[in-house]
Amino acid sequence: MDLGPHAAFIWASYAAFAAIIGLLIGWTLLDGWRQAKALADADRRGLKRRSDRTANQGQKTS
Amino acid sequence: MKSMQTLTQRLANPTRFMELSRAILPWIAAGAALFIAYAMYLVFFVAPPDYQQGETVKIMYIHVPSAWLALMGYSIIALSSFGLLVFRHPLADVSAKAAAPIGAAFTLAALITGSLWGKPMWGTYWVWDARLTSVLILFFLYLGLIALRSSLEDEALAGKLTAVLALVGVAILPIIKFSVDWWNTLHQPSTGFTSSVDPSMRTPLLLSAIGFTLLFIALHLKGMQNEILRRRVKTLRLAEIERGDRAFSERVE
Amino acid sequence: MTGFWALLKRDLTLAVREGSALGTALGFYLVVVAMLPLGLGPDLKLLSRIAPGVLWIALLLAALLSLPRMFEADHEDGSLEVMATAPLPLELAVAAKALAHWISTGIPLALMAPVLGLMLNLDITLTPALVGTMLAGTPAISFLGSVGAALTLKARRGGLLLALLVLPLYIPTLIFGISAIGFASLGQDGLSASLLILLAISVASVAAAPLASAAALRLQMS
Amino acid sequence: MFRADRNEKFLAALRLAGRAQQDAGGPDAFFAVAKREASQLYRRLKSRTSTAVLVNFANPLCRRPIRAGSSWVDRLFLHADNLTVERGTRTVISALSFTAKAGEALLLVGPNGAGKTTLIRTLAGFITPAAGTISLNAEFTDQDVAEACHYVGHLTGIKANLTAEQNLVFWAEYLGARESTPIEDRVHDALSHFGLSQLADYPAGLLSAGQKRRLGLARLSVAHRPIWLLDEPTVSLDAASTDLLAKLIRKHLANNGLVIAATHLPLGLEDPTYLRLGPAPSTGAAPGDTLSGGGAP
Repeated sequence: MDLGPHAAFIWASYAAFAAIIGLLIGWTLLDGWRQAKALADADRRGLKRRSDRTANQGQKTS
Repeated sequence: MKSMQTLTQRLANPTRFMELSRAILPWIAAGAALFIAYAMYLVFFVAPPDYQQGETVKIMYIHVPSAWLALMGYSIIALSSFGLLVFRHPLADVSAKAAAPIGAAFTLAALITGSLWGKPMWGTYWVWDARLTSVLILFFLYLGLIALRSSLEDEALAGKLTAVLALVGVAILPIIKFSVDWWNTLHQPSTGFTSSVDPSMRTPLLLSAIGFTLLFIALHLKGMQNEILRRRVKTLRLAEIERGDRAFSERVE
Repeated sequence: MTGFWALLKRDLTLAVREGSALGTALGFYLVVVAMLPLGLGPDLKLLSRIAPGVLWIALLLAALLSLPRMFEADHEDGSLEVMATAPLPLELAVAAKALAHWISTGIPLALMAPVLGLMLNLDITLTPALVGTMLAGTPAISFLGSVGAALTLKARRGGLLLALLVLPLYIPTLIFGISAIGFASLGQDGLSASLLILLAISVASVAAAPLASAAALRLQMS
Repeated sequence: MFRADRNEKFLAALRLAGRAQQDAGGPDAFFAVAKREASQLYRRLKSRTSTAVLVNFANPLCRRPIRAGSSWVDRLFLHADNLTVERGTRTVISALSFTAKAGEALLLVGPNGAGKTTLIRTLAGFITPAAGTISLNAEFTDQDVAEACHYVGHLTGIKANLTAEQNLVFWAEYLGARESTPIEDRVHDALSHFGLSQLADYPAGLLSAGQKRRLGLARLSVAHRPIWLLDEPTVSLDAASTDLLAKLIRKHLANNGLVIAATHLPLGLEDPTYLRLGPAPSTGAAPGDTLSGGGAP
């Protein structure tokens, strides 16, 4: 797999490409995890969304 | 237009969209990985060197898809902005907001790979030729969208204003393209899929393009999911704040 | 003095949380540098000759963008007045804010200059001189800019007025920055002379500007 | 500027402080003595040189932070001596003299534009009076009055992008001197007192107007300052929050604090003294009525 005289540029461009797209994928996954955790934390603190609250309004006696 | 209407309407409800996207996201991601891996294998082990450039043509296999995805990203944003302003589609703003950073990233990748490709071919890292300059201006439009959206507190207003900017951008883009082309046509004619690229190079290019497009769609869906979750968390917090406020003021009477 | 570090830490966290201030400055810097070849034509030799001057002037303009917000944000929500009653005198508070502006805007702009240098076909060997002079010169931009920001706090079109007031103050920094790069391109050791003067200007403005800004803020508050 | 003899005296003071440090033990005593010497030097400098700006710059080195928590001297008082303040061409306050003693609430009453806000801003050091002086009692003479005061204006002083807790931690660090109770406890007590502990880690920008107002008032209890200058604190506050504020003020007064407030609502205080400003209402009470007047607003 000899990449000829300009091999450095080929590797540089693939490395830069991989870095940018890798960062993008990493950031998206991290953001997704953070939002899920914030949502779980909000649920744990007993916050019900309006639609959930009206949904289970019937069952709860209080 | 009729079927597209019902499809987007069915997707209108965020929870419906979450279920659907959670179902298809893994498949798209797997498809993307498969295509990219196979394309990279072809590029590095099978594809012949170009008769002029030699091996540096390998950069084309990521430069061209990036440039193509930069344009596709902007058209997705323009489509979503149109959907938001005209049809007031609830998810349009989410789609536009999620697509902007992904499009900007691919534009940046196209610029960097283009300039690294330019060094061996034309001797300098940056050459003010028509195509690279148009991609650079597209990058400015992306920066403008992201900056405008992040500098306004009220999210709903920010979404609509950014949509207007996106539509203005999409209207002006062809004019920019034409003027930059007229300004300087140093660059070789754009390598269309069917044109001078000989068949053995065309398949890896096509596979890599499909692979990265799938990757773009996967990232876009995941970005939209994150945005929906973020908005849900915000409404929950605001609800708690409002309830806390009411409970606080009732506590004394 | 703990107040100084607390204020600096707070301002840097705010700068990170409100990324748009830095983003706009970097974006503006990129657009101004990119527009120039479109105006002057793609002649690489011409571009590489004027590259240092263009990069410096664009840096000055880009730094100006985020200056009005230095005191405006605190003025709007009332923190500025409460800060005036703190044990830390207003002069040191202003110094902390200008330092935060330098760290959050000056340094990123200076570090981005070489990337834009590529666009202007700047000769690579000049990059260290370019970044060096910019890092030495930007403190003067932030601290002298803080004087302008304090003076135009309640002016209506504060941003424009600020540019008019502060750009003349930047002329020495610009001249010695460019001359330092010029010497570097000739390879003489003259670089150290201009660079030292540039540093002297920055250190002088770090020491003197907060006095003027604090005096101006006290007048604004009375 | 430092003549030889003054230098000598300063060094002697440091040596004295050094010895004092051994028997008193701990660097604090040493710093205290060194600072007292420097502040006397600073006061002589301040009276002689007119460049207040330059001298102000040396301020932080010679000020003595108000020792928090220590039992304040119950004879703390704030004395204004024929104060005259001009706003543009109009003389808003003319020849006003009053003394407010520790443990007392002084409520400024009078029509709008009578100078209530101007007086509070003058006490807070924002406006320099045209004539007359404002001074604290002997114990804190080397203190700038403003530094002993909490100033609460119409704005909340809250940063939208910081969480509620971070806002208060910043103010505690920035305004407070070295205090006995650690910052976290003070912040948590302040948050719980104003019913905000549930929202401690939410960005302050999300809070409602009332909650932001309460977060602004919580600043009063995270940093320890004897004098509270409140400029219409009850504006945009609901009944519950006003009650909490009144409770906080009563606790502050009981702790020998001093509150000067411009307000229309009585803050539920037992026997506040009133200071009427501006043209006398039809009841004929003279402007600048001395404290004993105590006429109801």
